[in-house]
Amino acid sequence: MATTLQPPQTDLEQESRPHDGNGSGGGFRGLLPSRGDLRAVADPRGEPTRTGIWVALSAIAMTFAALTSALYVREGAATDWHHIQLPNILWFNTSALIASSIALELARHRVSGYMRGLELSRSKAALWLNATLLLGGVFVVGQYLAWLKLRSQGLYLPTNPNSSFFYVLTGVHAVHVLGGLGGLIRVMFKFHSTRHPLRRSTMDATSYFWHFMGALWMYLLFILWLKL
Amino acid sequence: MGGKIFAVIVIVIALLSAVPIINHTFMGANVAPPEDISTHGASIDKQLDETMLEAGLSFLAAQLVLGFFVWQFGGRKDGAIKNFPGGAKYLVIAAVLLVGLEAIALGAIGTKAWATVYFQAPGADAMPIQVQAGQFAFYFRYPGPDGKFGQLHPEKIDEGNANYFGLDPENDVAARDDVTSGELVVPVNKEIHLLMHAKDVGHSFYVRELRIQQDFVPGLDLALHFTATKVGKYEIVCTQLCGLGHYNMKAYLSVMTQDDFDKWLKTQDQ
Amino acid sequence: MQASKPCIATLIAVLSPALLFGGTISGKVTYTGTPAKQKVIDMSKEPSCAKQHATPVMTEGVVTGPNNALANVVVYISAGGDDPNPPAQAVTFTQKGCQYGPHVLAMHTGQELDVVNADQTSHNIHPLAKVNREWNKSQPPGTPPLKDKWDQPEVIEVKCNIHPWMHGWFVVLKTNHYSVSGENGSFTLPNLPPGKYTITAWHEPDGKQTQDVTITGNETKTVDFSFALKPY
Amino acid sequence: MSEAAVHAHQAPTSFIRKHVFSLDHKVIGIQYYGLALVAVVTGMVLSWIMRIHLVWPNSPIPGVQWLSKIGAPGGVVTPEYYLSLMTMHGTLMVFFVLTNAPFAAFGNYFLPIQIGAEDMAFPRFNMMSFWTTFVAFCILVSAFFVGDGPPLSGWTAYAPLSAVGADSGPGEGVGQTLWGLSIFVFCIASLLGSLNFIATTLDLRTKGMTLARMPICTWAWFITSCISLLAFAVLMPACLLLVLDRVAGTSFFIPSGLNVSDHLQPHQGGSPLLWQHLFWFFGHPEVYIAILPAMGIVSHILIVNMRKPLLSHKVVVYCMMAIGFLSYMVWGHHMFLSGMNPFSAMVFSFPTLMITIPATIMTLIWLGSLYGSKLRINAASLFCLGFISMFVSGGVSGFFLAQPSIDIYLHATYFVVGHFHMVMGVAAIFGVFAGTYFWFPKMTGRMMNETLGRLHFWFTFIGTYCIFMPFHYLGLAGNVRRYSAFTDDFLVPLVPVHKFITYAALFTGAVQMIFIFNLIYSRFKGAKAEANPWECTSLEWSTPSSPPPFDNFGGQHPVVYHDPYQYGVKGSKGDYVMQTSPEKVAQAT
Repeated sequence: MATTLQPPQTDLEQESRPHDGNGSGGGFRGLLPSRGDLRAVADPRGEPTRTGIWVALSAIAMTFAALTSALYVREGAATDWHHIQLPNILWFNTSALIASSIALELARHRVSGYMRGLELSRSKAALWLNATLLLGGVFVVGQYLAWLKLRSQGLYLPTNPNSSFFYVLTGVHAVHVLGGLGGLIRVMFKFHSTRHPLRRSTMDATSYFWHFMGALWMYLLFILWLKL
Repeated sequence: MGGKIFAVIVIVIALLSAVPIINHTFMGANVAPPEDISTHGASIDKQLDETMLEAGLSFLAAQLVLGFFVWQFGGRKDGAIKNFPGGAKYLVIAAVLLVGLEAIALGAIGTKAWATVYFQAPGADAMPIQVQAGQFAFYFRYPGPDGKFGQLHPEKIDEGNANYFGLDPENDVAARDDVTSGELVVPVNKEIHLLMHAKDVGHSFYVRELRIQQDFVPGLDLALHFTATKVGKYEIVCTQLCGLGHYNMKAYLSVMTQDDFDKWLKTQDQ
Repeated sequence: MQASKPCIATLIAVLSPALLFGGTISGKVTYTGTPAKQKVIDMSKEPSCAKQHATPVMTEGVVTGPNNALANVVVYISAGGDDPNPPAQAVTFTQKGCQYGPHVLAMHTGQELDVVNADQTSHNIHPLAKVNREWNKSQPPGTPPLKDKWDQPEVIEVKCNIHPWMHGWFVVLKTNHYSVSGENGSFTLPNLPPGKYTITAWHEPDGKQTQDVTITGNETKTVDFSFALKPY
Repeated sequence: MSEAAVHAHQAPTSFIRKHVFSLDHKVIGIQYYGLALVAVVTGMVLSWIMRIHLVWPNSPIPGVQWLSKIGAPGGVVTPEYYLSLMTMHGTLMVFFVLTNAPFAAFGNYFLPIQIGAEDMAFPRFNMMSFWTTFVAFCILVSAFFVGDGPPLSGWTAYAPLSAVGADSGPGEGVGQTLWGLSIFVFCIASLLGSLNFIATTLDLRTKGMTLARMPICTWAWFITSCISLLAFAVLMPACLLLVLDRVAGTSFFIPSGLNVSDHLQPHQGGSPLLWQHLFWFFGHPEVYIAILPAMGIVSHILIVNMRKPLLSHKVVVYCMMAIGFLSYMVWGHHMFLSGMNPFSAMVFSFPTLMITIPATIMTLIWLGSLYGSKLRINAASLFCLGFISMFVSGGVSGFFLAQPSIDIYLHATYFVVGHFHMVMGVAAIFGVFAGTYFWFPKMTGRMMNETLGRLHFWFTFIGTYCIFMPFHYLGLAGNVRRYSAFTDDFLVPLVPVHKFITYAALFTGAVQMIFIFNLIYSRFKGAKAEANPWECTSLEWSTPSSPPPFDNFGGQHPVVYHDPYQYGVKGSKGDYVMQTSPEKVAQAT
């Protein structure tokens, strides 16, 4: 346990030891599972990953806010704003992404249950994680198909501002989704590993990110439908 | 010791810097803003002088106080720590009141000066002249006898044959009598309505004596209006980085009497 | 007279026994119709150049001489007279008084090109090549000549970004048999070995005419070209 | 991420993991410092070439032809190469010096220690952010060696000049694309860094280290990271769009019908103002990303050397917050003359003038705190005083530029150049110097040479004033910036002033060698430093050794009992009480 560096001088009147102090003490101790039993793992207070994910999401939100304002300004300046027909597959992709979010929530429920010891087998949780991963993959592939559809209509990146913004917005979003998939794979790996225990915060952070990607996609879809 | 040296240096620097700036007469007239030859410039100059006074005083005050305190307390070993009388509270109040009021005042007066330039529409009898900025020269166009400007065709621009604007006299009658010049010639005391067009990249139109500066934005044709009140030859320079010849991008503004102007316009071949 | 230098170059370059008693093609380039009115160039932005010119400088889009002579026309052998090797010595392109000398400069592919800045101001040489590699270099006063060469035959428009009115042409050819018509519109292509030739006359920006000529032995053929010009 | 940390608290053994791809925030901080040092020397040499060229435009500068054959034939710098040098100078200085040195370098090293943490929250991200920055640096510098050389569109890269490609001039080809990529990568790095700073400050504070008990510089780094998180998140997509316009033929920033040196551009409908808005939305906060950490460092060091706390710790922190907040509402004051709706000029002018209020409050508090202090004069404190002087000088000129009406005359003149060099450049660099002299003993265990340090200060202080004060006179005369030669009639009489500036610049640059020598010399031969040479109370001086051990506190957790600045109080060790000391303090500040 933490100790002070200067041994308290007895001849001086002493402050009482602070009980507040919202820090974890910057310590990463006591996180390694005892005998590889994941149930022994507990997060300290103020787990950085929890904060970090919200900070990261705010930055991503800012990026897309910038792109949106760019869209509006560009449209204001435009004499060449031709509306484009959104590929229908986008609706399918959307449903896939929503489904994946739901699956992830179920997975998170199972995982936490397993870690709290309420549930003994990993398999159900793992199943839902796999489902999430699969649906996420379906979304990315679907987006790719949507791009192919546009290309087949002769709408390339430089064709007109609408197609430009379509590719840019969906592209940047897709990159983030791929990042989310990476996070999911990492979670599954840790869930099965004993050397690298899966921690609540990691599980939560990954799922917040994933849900945010879903919400962000809804927003983008609305913008695309409204503007392009 | 070091503290005293610092104090002296700061105070000397402050005086050396401030005096010439406050009355802008460093190295003769070269460094002062040149005489204003526009109808709106006076308000800008007034604004500049007021700001100069307030900024100069606060600059001096701060530097001198800094020097004085460092002289006083630098390297002090003995004696007790004293706190500034009144502590932070009064300083904050002072800063908010003084600077706040100063800022608001300047902002308010400045609005007037700004408004004289930008919020008045040009008069109906203002003389339209088009200026095109391109890498790396200004060219000016007068509508000619028919009072109509010819259409611009970027693809027809042929600088080697002095078709700087991309006119199409073959098919466009209005373009045939347009007068193109490399020099902005205007009659004195006549309001000029300057239509600004950028040929390639961003440029800017700056005449010190006119107290006028305005960017050219490609794809967005802006307009300016001014009245020159003094006959003479002045320099127009580009102040928006536009490429390798930026330093050399300039033209002359000649302000003439109405008669001279009419003569000049006749001599221009069309 | 602007064309004389390349002609001498040609002579030296293609000196070989066969040509000592070769044929010659000469003629005159004229125009019909009204040539475009040339405009006065306003150099006020570059005083150091402006003060070099006593009389106002005119654009050189169409330069004509007495009785409809048309200058700055490049007449060259476009078929039958290709030379594999460029002449040894370089052609020079001079910037003086913010003008190019010569206005039209013909040269052989791979021939050394010297660009000289004789002014007190920085110039910027920007050949708008499409087949060859386009380049854009500045040349401060007093710096050594820029050296370059062109690999592919092409008509290249040359401009100076710093002084937009400056305008010239590089005509890069596969042959050493070329001549640029002077004020009097005349040109000569000497030392032609016997054979069938296609003669092409080019006038800026894109006027082109060709005629076929057959040279048998040591004779002189006359070929005239006439360009129809429009006022606009 | 956190698992990395699980393993991070065992010190690495291999050289690579220790010194190159280290997860240790202290090593990473020093790496950032080294990168900034390389960048600042490069940028300084570039400015030398520019200054010499400006006053002797047509005379060869020895050695420059070696830098670029086309750019400087025979050593005579061509107009476009002058602009290339200027662009690289600006980009290097703003991004790789002013953003890295005061924020990333010192922040990385001292923020975790000052809050009693073992390391950053995400050590792996931390390492990534440095090496990404390094990649960005390499991409940028590579522009010197490809195609026609570096871009010439300035560090603001205004479209369409920066967007239409090689037609708009040499360097606008590959060079400009590399610039865009470099800045894009730099944004990613800064985002990772800021994320780390924020999470660390919020979550890794040790027992008793409440937000109110954080030292001012920790606050400054924290606020700065919040600013840069949002700022770079906007610049990143902007760079993406710019690069797409260049390489993919899109038209985000390029309008229709542009004829650039006889090439009709195949773009249509884009908006050049869009780039300016996106860029300056980042660009103005960037100014505070550079200056806020310096303010924090200076306040911290000043307090230590005054042996008394500031008149108000809280007010200073609030002022920094206010500045950070306002910095997002003023970007338009860079665009008064850019053809925005003239009404918006006033909308932007007002908050700009308002920013002077917190700035003035801070200045007054620094000055007021000097009163009645026992100011110790040493290299560190001298640079702090120099900072205040510079900050005032550069600040008041902001008063002029904040007003659109005066901006009509002064916009894009040397007045602006003088303004931002003083308030953003020199002031921030002074903060870095102060921090270096102050923290060197902690970072290396040795003291820097005091005599050389003072010499360095006197020369630098006088020199920088000689360089940048005259800029204001030139600006008042309407001397336009970014000119590679002064051919205009009204500029010719100003050349003597430029000569004076050039001499001053050469001198000031040369004396920086004293500093670099001092760094190297003291690193190996400097006097051994005691545990707490400045008698400073904050946590970085409670570490068991200098430099601190891998986990900063030797496997223990410090516990904080006090506000950071307990000076001028009766303590067991003289006139101060360590934050970690449990003894009771009579009057708390």
